[in-house]
Amino acid sequence: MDVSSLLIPAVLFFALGFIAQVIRSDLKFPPDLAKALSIYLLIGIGLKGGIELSHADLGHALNAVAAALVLGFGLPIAAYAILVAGRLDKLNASAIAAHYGSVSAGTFLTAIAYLQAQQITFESYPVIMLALMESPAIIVGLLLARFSRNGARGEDDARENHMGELLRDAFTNGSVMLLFGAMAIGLLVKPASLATITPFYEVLFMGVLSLFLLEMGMEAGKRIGEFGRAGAFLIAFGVAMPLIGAAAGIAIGHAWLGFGEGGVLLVAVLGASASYIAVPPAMRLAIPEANPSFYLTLSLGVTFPFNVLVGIPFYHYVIKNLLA
Amino acid sequence: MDVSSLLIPAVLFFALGFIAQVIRSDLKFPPDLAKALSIYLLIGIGLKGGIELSHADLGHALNAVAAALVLGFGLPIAAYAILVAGRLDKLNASAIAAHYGSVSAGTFLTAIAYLQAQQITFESYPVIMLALMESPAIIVGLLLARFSRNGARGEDDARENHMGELLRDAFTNGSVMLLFGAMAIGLLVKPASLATITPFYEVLFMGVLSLFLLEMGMEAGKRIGEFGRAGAFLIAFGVAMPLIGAAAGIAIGHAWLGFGEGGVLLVAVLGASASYIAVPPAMRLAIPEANPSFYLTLSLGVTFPFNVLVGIPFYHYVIKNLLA
Amino acid sequence: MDVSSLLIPAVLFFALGFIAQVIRSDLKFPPDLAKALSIYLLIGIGLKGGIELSHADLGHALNAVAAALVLGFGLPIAAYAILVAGRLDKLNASAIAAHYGSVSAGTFLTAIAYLQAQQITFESYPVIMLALMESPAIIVGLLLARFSRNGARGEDDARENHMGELLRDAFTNGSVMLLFGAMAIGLLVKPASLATITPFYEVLFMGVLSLFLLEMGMEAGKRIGEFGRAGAFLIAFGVAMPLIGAAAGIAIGHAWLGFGEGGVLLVAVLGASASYIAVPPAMRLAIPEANPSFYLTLSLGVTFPFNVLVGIPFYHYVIKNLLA
Amino acid sequence: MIPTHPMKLINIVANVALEERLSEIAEAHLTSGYTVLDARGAGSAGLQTGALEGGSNILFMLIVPADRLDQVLADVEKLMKRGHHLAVFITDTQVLRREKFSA
Amino acid sequence: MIPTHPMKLINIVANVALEERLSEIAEAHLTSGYTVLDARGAGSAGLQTGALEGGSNILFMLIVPADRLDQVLADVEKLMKRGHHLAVFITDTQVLRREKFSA
Amino acid sequence: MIPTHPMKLINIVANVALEERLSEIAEAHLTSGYTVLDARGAGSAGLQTGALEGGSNILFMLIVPADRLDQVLADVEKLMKRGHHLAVFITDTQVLRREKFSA
Ligand SMILES: Nc1ncnc2c1ncn2[C@@H]1O[C@H](COP(=O)(O)O)[C@@H](O)[C@H]1O
Ligand SMILES: Nc1ncnc2c1ncn2[C@@H]1O[C@H](COP(=O)(O)O)[C@@H](O)[C@H]1O
Ligand SMILES: Nc1ncnc2c1ncn2[C@@H]1O[C@H](COP(=O)(O)O)[C@@H](O)[C@H]1O
Ligand code: NA
Ligand code: NA
Ligand code: NA
Repeated sequence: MDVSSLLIPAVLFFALGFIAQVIRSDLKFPPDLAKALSIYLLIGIGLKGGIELSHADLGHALNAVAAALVLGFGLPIAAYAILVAGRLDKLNASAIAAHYGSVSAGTFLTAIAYLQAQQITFESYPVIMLALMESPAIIVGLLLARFSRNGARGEDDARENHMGELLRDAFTNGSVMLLFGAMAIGLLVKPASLATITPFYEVLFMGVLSLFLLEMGMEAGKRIGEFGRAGAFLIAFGVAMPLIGAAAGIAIGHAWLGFGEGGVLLVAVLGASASYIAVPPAMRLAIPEANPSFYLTLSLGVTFPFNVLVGIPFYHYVIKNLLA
Repeated sequence: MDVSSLLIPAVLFFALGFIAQVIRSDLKFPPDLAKALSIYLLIGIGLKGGIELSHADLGHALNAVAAALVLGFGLPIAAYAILVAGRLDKLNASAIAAHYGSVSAGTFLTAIAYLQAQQITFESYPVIMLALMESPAIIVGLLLARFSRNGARGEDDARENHMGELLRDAFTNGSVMLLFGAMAIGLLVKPASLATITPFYEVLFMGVLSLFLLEMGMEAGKRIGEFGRAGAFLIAFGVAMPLIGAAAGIAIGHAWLGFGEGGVLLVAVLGASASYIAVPPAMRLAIPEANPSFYLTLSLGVTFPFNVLVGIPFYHYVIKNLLA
Repeated sequence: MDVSSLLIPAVLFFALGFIAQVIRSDLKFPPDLAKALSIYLLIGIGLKGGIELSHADLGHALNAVAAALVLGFGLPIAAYAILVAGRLDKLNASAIAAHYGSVSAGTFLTAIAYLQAQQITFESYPVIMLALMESPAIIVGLLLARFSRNGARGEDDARENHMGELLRDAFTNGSVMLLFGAMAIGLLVKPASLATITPFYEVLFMGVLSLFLLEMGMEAGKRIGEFGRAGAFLIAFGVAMPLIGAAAGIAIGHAWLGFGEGGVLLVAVLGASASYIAVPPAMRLAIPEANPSFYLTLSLGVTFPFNVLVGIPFYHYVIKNLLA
Repeated sequence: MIPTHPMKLINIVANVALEERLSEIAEAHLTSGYTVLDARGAGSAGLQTGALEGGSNILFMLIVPADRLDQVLADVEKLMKRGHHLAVFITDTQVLRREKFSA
Repeated sequence: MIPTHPMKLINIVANVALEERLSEIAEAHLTSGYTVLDARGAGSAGLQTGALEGGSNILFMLIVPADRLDQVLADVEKLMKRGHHLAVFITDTQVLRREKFSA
Repeated sequence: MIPTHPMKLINIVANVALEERLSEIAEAHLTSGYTVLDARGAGSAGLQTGALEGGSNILFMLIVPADRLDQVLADVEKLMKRGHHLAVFITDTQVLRREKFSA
């Protein structure tokens, strides 16, 4: 594990934001800036995915889709089982589980920057997998919660009780719309026409990411104050679960999808990371009984910094040894 | 009419935003992002206009200016006549009319993207015309309203009653300032110096436009809920008026200005589109008695999607047949 | 003094914003846009400084650092002496003094754009000096205020009374974090890796600056209404102090640092300009007794427009004669 | 003297994801309108910095005639019973132009 | 006990284009200041999403001593009479430091 | 009828640099939370346009049981005594779910 591999803008800007928060700097970001940057990044990822898909091999692509669904449905169930075994109430367990089935775009893109800095090539399918993994995670969360509530709630008029409504929410989630919409546009538009918007969405991409990570570093740092509320078990889960997810990702990326070093790392990160953009608002509506403080503290305050600062180089180290 | 010509980023991002709203996705944009993007786009158009003007032929330019004034003063009067004939009260008619004399920069830029995707060249004068068409429309709106009020209001102390004050407002309107200010800068600054800001205002332009149109698609979609309030006559007007404006634009662009296929389409769009950035705030102050729900629903919720999704290819089809 | 040298985008966009305000245009900027742009600019300057530092000559760099500290500690003391001599109360004098020891990034970058437009080369050390000059100015302000209060305040529990806490604030100031953090990143990251974010932070830089200056022009214009409150002595100080600062900067840049025409102008601007981003929030906390209206009116409403519109070409004229 | 009329101002601090649900309540009760402000804060649901949608609050304001207060609050209560984290506080207020708010 | 003093808080929800007009009213009545917040909402003037200036609200807040309330409201009424879409509501409030607001 | 309970709503308009100090006061008094809104305005400290941090306001809102009002205000007073420019106004309010705010 070569620490110098972390000296890339993405990681360092994240660290800068995190440190600024920890030393209680008065550095402030306009709240809407983070939202604007994340909209930009999701569209950029979607376009990239669409372009990749347009010249992808169909068999490989379907394989990747299947793998994404296995991860997206499987990981939240594993997370739920662990959390309930640790005596967390079922509704909080359901909501947290959904976050771990989904992906952190910020972590994923950091992994891409990490690979690029070391000039390691990678397969493009993981970008497509990322877009696919939001909805299953949300659906599993909903099903687990519904199962947990177990008819306890009598008011049938509540939207939250209509399964159709909830599934609709999983597919019309704002982030899902941006990812799939942009993917469709990347797929449909002719390259020459797409080239008019390329300078905006591709050339600036890593720079915008650095600014986004600076802000997310601050957000992560702010959550440290909430560790006490979450408790030792949950904090431990926030470190253990990415390891489990990464292991699943490595297994699938290597044994099933047959990717190289770079591609396997990206699948590992799909497994290891937890959503903090798409899934929290979905859980706010679908599982209002769960405490947002728990799932935001875990995904943003524990798992995100762990993956960016420790996880990525560690998973890479494991993968290199595995492939050697 | 070739539908595939609509498969360009500008149109598809608009459609994505519109669809997201129609299927009630929870996709959200920070409200200030739209404002920031529109400031950027207005400056970008202004700079472009100034650069074009700096190597424009004086005779042609004056001709274009005259044509812009004819459209800018003529169309609102036509719109007013139709609206009043349809029994709309005169103050609402005045306010709506002003919107149709002005131009939607989003629609105009979509038309440019549409032409570029088909590699159709176009004259640069319409960009200059666009900047000129804001003020006349606002002035006509004010005059019509003053005429409608007909001394009904006694309080002479009200700013709204001082014609000088109102004319000042028409020329110091924020969007007018940005367009003209940037145009002057594009005209005054030497090319080498201008080149320092070119990457920001030109290279990113179409990408920023795509993001802006995504958001405007959502805004348009949100207005559908207000169709009932506006009523069938006004909605019909929102589709009919762009056809009249386009016809006027085609006539002027072809017969008077002698433009080619691309230039005529752009003049058609100048005529067909209705402002939703510059004119609404001006009408808020100048004709407070008019209902903003009417003019925003029409310009943003009816005419804008109509032009982007149907109007542009349709006007193009007509122009091609005309020139053939 | 050649007026045509002012026909550059930076100056003209500033003037446009200023004029829009003076003629009471309703042009509005989303408040958070200015904050976002200033974050971007501070990071961009920091990165540039770090890159320059990475291939700087150590001796020269240390010299520049020493010069920055002399300016940063010396100018606020001079400003304080003048203000107190003019009968301003000591706490307001301390707060204003801190602003003049620090630098206006907007003015500094305008000077760079001014030099580039005339193809005048300049040394890169002033960029490093800029980052260094925030903290000393804040510290001097704190010390002067502490000295002025002279134990008058009895509540020892107040944070504002703990010197350690206040020094910490001077170094964890948000702008200082961004400048130094980005500088460290520019220094640490390998060029190839840095190149992934270069299009965002360098190619767009001057364009973003133009937008920022447009907004700052508006902000400056809005402060004219507060001139009366500040009074004639302070307004005069706002014009005189930059002349003193520029003289100090010219002396240091020329006689001590031995820079050429361009470098001396930049050091002059370091001396002449007053902070309106980093220092005001610091003074809000550290010297709450001072009136923010005074220091914002002076730094933003008087000294900033003076430097951008008159000072830069004037200092340049003086320097050219001096070097001739 | 300018006449003013007593009404109730309902304030609700909630996550931004609930904005649509709250405006639907306003519409269901035919209020004359509603007002929404972006907010941040902290509470039992943790820190709401406003940077991410999952951690962003709104302040939803609704003016209603006193006799309709209870019906509106009943719907707000339903949201709270389902587990949503809301801070709800009601203030007496006086409006200009009664007809505007009691249509 | 910290002393507090009764005052009136005037709240006005209006389109952002009216911000200057409202702050001029505050200045004309020599109030100690005013506070403005960006808002969105819906009302008789339709949906105000906040994305475009023509569809953006502000919440304008003005604290005045009770004896000056009527004069200020008279000016606000003038705006309404001219047709502007405003929602105006006044709340009793208690301020710290009376002199700050009644200068 | 939905039961509501009387509480005090403390509103503080201050420069954004004071946000941390104010939230520390809320935490020190173990309030159930606090709400912050970005604001602009004008007052004795001059024009606060919101564009620069040094000229940006917040509206800090804090709901407390009446019997804790004075202790909280005492801490706010301390800030004012040190010279900070604050506009503080307190309003009577009625909350849903008393236990939420008096924990
Ligand atoms: N005592 C309080 N004063 C003001 N706002 C509060 C208070 N308690 C909670 N809030 C707000 O209500 C939101 C939801 O509260 P909670 O349900 O406790 O998480 C918080 O994020 C705060 O913005
Ligand atoms: N009942 C209400 N409660 C809260 N805000 C309202 C209410 N009615 C109107 N408003 C606000 O006042 C603005 C102007 O109202 P209107 O003049 O009815 O369009 C609306 O956009 C809303 O933000
Ligand atoms: N009479 C008032 N009504 C509403 N807000 C006020 C009033 N006076 C002051 N403020 C607000 O409080 C902030 C601080 O006030 P000041 O300490 O006077 O500068 C100002 O920037 C305003 O936003
Ligand atoms: Na995952
Ligand atoms: Na038109
Ligand atoms: Na200086």
